[in-house]
Amino acid sequence: MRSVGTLGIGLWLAGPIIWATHFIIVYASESVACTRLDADSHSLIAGIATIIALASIAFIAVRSRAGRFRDTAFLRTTALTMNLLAFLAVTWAGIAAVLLPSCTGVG
Amino acid sequence: MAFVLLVGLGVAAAFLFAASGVYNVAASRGHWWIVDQFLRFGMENSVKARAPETSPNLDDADLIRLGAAHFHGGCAFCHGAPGSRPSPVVQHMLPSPPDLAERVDRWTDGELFWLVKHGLKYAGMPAWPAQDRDDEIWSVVAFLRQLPDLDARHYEELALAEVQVDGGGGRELATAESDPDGVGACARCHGDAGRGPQTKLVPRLQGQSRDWLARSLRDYAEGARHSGIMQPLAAALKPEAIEKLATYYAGLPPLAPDDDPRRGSVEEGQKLATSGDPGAEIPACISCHGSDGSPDYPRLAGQPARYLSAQLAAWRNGKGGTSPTHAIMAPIAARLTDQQIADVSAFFASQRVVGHPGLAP
Amino acid sequence: MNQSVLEPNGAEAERIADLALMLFGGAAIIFFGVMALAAASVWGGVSVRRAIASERMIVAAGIAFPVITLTALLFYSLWLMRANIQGNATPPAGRIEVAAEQWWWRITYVEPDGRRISEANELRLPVGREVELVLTSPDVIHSLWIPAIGGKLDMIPGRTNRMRVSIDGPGIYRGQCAEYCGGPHALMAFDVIALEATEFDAWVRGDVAGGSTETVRGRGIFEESGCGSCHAVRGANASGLVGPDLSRVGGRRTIAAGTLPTSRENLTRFIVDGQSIKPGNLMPPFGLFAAEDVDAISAYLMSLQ
Amino acid sequence: MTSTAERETAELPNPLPRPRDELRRLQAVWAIPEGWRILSAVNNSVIGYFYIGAAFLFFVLAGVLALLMRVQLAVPGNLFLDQESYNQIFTMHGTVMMFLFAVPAVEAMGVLLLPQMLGARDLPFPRLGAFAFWAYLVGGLVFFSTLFFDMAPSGGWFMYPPLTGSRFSPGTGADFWLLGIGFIEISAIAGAIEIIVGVLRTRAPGMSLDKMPIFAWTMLIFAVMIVFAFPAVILATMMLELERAFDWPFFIPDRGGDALLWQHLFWFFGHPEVYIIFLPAAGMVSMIVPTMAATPLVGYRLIVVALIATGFFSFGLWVHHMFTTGIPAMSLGFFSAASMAVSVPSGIQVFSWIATMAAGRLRITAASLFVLGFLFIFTLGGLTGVMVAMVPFDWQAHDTYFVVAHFHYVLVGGMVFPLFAAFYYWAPAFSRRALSERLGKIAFVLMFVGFNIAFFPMHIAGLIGMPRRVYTYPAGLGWETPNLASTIGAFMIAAGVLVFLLDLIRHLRPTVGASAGNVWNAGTLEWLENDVHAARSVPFVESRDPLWEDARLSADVHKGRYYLPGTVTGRRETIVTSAILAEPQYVVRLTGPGWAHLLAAIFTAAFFLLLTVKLVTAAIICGAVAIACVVAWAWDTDSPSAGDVDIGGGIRLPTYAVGAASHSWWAMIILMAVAGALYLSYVFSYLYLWTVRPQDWPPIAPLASHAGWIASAALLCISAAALWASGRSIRAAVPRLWLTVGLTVVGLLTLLLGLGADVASHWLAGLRPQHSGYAALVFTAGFLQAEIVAAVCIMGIFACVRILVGLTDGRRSVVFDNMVLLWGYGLGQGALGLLLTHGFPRLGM
Repeated sequence: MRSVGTLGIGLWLAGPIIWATHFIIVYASESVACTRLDADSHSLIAGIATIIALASIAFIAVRSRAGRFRDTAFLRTTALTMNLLAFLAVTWAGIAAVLLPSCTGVG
Repeated sequence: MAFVLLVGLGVAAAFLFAASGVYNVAASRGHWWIVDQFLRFGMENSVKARAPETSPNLDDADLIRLGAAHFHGGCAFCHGAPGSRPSPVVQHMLPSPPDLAERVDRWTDGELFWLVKHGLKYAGMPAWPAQDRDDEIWSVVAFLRQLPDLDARHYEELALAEVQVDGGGGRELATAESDPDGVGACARCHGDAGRGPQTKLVPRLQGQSRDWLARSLRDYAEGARHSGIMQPLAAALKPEAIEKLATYYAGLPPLAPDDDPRRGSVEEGQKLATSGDPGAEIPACISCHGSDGSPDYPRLAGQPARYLSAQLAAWRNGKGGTSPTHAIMAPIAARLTDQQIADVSAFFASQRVVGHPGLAP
Repeated sequence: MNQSVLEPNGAEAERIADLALMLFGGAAIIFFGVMALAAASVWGGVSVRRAIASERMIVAAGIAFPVITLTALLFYSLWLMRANIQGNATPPAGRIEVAAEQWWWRITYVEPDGRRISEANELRLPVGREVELVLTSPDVIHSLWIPAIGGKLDMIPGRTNRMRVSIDGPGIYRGQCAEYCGGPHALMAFDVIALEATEFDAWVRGDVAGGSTETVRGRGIFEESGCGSCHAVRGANASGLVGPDLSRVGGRRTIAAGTLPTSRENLTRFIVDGQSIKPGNLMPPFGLFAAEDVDAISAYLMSLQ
Repeated sequence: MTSTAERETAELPNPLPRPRDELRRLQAVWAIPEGWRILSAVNNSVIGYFYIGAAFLFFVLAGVLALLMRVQLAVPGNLFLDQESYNQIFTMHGTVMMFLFAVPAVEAMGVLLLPQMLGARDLPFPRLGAFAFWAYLVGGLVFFSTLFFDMAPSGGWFMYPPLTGSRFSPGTGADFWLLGIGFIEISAIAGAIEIIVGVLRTRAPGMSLDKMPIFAWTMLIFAVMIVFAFPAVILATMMLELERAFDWPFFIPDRGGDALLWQHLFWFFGHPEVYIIFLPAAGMVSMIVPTMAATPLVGYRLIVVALIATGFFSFGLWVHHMFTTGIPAMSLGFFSAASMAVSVPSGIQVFSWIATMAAGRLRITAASLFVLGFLFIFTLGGLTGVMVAMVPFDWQAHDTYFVVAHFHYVLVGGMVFPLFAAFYYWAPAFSRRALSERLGKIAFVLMFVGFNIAFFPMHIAGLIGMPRRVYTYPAGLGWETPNLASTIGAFMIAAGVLVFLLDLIRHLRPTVGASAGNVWNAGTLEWLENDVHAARSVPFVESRDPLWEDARLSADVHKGRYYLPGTVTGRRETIVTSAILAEPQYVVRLTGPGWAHLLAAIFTAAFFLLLTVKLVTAAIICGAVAIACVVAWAWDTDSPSAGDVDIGGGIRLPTYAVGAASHSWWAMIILMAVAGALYLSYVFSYLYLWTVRPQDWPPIAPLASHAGWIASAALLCISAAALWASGRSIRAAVPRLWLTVGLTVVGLLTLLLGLGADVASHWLAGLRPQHSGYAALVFTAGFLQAEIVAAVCIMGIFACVRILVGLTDGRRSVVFDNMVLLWGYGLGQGALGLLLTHGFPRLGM
């Protein structure tokens, strides 16, 4: 193992961090859009956010195989697995955004 | 270890002192000077430490009159009053009850309040019978503040109001058919035919239903309704006396409203009294307290606003009592805000009684 | 009468019951699978254990398998939610307002012409007609739950929630407050009576039975004692809004929100000492009255159907 | 290949024989105060023991409450408990189990185990750890005893307003909850800071992150999660208490508040809380399974990933508890998706343990049985967890006994069973005798069978309609049988706990030296021979199971052949290493026993509890005394450098560090993260109310004038300039300390005035916190800023006094640096507050 610095730790946790950011964006934007804007704008925001999030995770995952974590099996494999889990979690949230209409109660 | 030993020795010594009977407990002997000083010192500091720091406005004529009326019946026997000395019996108590006109200036309002409320251990000074009626206790304090400046005539005016205390002739005195002090006279506070109460802190009994008057007196007598003023008086009444009093006041014509409430809005009070406030779970007052309500309930029209407010506040704040009427009213009073109490009191105070047989058409 | 998720009698409850059974089946299979694997890892033969003891097994059983099943489940549950939402696209055929209060149910049937009929503590529903329940609360958070008809929905002060219900057949079900609301939360239930639509309409629009001659005295005491300042009875001098509407109280199966069966004795008990039956409820105990007076009030109330 | 003899002389850092009095001096320095003075002890082994004992006491107390509830529910219409008692009891059961047992218990295990496991002598802030413990114990006991005075809260452990507002919960019960629990949360945060710095900075040299025991990983993530989750509930309790005491209507819908705001904040803490409890327990399992199977953990890296992923995903689940509140469908979908995501990491861990058991050969000991029981129960709880994550299913199951069954399977299965496994597993390391295997197995059977009899039927009770939190239920709904079974099972669990207590009495002989030893032949460092000073010397770690890799390690460590075999400065000390690679950086001197932290804890508890019963004057006095105690305890913590010292192996380390190398700097950064999380929760609340209450937003409410924010911003700028200048002046080539002090005072005053200008501008505009939820939130910004400013001012005065008496200067500057960090944070928070309360309403949205 070797030291990777603060930025390295950030990159190592990039998957979960992107998941969290995506989660905040899609959830908050629904709250704001439904009370202050309109439902359609939210579907658009959620869709774009999901695509960007998935693309970033994939990009970072590919880069981490060759980049900063190349020398350290521990960091490399753990980063990759975290990216995989985050990718799945973002996908699931994306499925919810696609399948359900915005701003509608369920009662 | 040494500490434990010391404490043990002290306890043993105290026990031996008590067991030997050396100390004389005779009231006739008085305390040693040093003991007297020590007890006084302890008592004064105990009172100072516990007394409340704030007091209501005590220059209030209604409060003073109520306090005076109670003082006359409840306190003067031991403490004396302007124009009458305390009973020789109590003067031989140890400690003997002090002449309050001289003493009250030593205490703050809060300390007097505390003394009246809680009494004093080993001194014969009783506690207030209704510990949840601070409002009544303050009336006594208000009166005590006036006491140093009162002469006998003014005292009688305050305490006996306009009730004529005529001792009658020798026969009446000899056969105890009259009470020279008029101690128990309801009218001193509540007035009688054609004359309303002397203070706005007591209810107008004239024209209330007999059922309600009798029930209230019984509740006071049993301690089911709390009042340090009414409980001792009602407890002294025989059942026949209660019936007679209730019949007397029920037969009197109700008085016209003459109150001028300083607080509260009559209009808001009317809304609350007639429609309630369902959002706050408050029912309409007049369903029970209006002119066609059950004789089990009091009629509130024309009652002094201050009395109504004080009662509602007592119900709301105190543990109150245990009477069935209390069980009904206390939970409702608990939902009222201060403003609502003021409003609804103002409303009823402004209302004229209708539909009473004693009223002229 | 039932209060069971597993005996559904409404479209939503049936969908959820199907989902539940599927979940239970799947969970049982997975549970026994995992336990078998654990048992094999402890007591299994060498070759079995060698097969289990690898990261590949962890990835397969701990990542790949859950991802596949969970994705399928997520799709299914989202699809069910969609079904609910799409069902809401058409306007409802009826509307009933339900306000939960500590600790009873204020129920108002809103007729198509806007007429409002107040009731309490018993919800009557027409069979085969989709009804919207409008849920509110003036005090604390409650939750309306009728397991046989569908899932629960909270009743939150300051908010209005709407719930569609449609019921398959006549019957009697039990519902209960599901969100802790203080004090006697346990005693905040209600009956749901599903009636054929025509019967339902007749009941909603029906008149309140007047009291008989026997009950005139009871009515008099009821009115002069101030009962009407909290309770409403249509046609009597009683229009209070604090407590439950009593216009048809004698016709309800229970009193005090599902606490006691309706009977003259129970009404008397509740009037005299409701606080020990349902502590904390807003009704003061009327121990003031003579026994025969209370009995007369109860007789009058029983006559209101 | 080197011979043994060569290795003896050449490879290990310190040669034999050791100087004759080295060990005696080491023991003298670390000696635990004797007799009743043990209350002043700060050694992690002593405090850890106390801590676990206290947590276990609360477990038993809350368990007794559970039994009372089960007696009441054994038959329908039971009159054993009245409604109010039952409501208080279930509230206390939940509150005590979550706040006074579960979190403290795992924190206690961390305090007890971590230093030894990581090869440190003690945790980095011994007095802070002891303070956290005493505060928790005193506060917890007083809180629990409210039950005996009928003053206990009865609003449920989740305390939903409006039910817990002053209108529906008059009296002091709710205040006890809010102030008492808020205070215990602060204690948990103090412990978390200690644990994070301990795990990251005091590991044995060579123990890089990838060699760290899984338990340490879980404690690290546990503590980080506390840092981010607890502030949300602290803010919520603060707001509800402000509402109750001063009528700031945050949660009153009629006055522009919102009832659901509480639920968002509470569950933003509440759901991670479940994992905060579960992760360390899973960490214990990850330690026990490899030892009992005598093989290294399979899937170490996957478990680390699983732990980190759980730490993240668990923050995306909170609305999971609000599926029936009527929020929009798509939000439900997001939270359902996150709930699915979080179950994957748990699965990874379960299969890793199974793989590990298969890789070795599991010895069936009491500890193994509790682990197997855990696997059984937790798996079932996990599966029902997936069910309640399905939104439509949850509409039926929510708030029923199905959920009660589910979370007891997860929490008792996931935390209590591993904890008992841990008791049996680690007892030999901290007791002269191991616990009885026979009694342990009996306890296990009673608890395992009893648990399933108690809680499995609750699934059924819930499905056939039984709601939670009911003190009674009618006959005839089919609920009788499952409830009776649950009651019988509950008493079986109690019997199991009693057997365990019996075992403790018969066999537990607490010790810090001369323990029963490595009876399980485990591979991690806590099994080294320990004494008051932990291990004799600090080993160099080259693998995850060092005792297995190097059979001689234990003996060599004990002979003092590794690093720091004695005391080099004559004080308590431990090696501070780098966060990732654990390279030795400096030797930190640790504080020893004292009374100030104990008094601080007692008076802090007194402050909060007196506030509850509205004895404000007494409370303020206690608060002032508490602050004085903290200052007294902090006074001698910043020792001057003792020059470089030799720890062996030719390594010379400094004894003082500033900046990012200082462990104290790390603690300050974490504290700022806590404050930041608290403020972000506030920002969330503000924006949340903006989305749900558009009708109450300005321009309806009075808006402060431009002059206000401009003045405030200008003052903050001056403060920032003073901050910069004072930092420069203290490190100048020719330091002028009077200038530093002057600049600091000016800076602090302007910080204070900046806050004053902000609050005054709102006040002068006619806004009052009682007006509306919006107004209350505007003033909350000032309230939160005031807390930071007060802390900065106290630290600033402290630093200035130390500068003036010559204890702090440009080189010995930790006290000053920490003040500067928080000051900087305060400036940032103040600026954000201005943007939010003055800028945002002007956006016209």
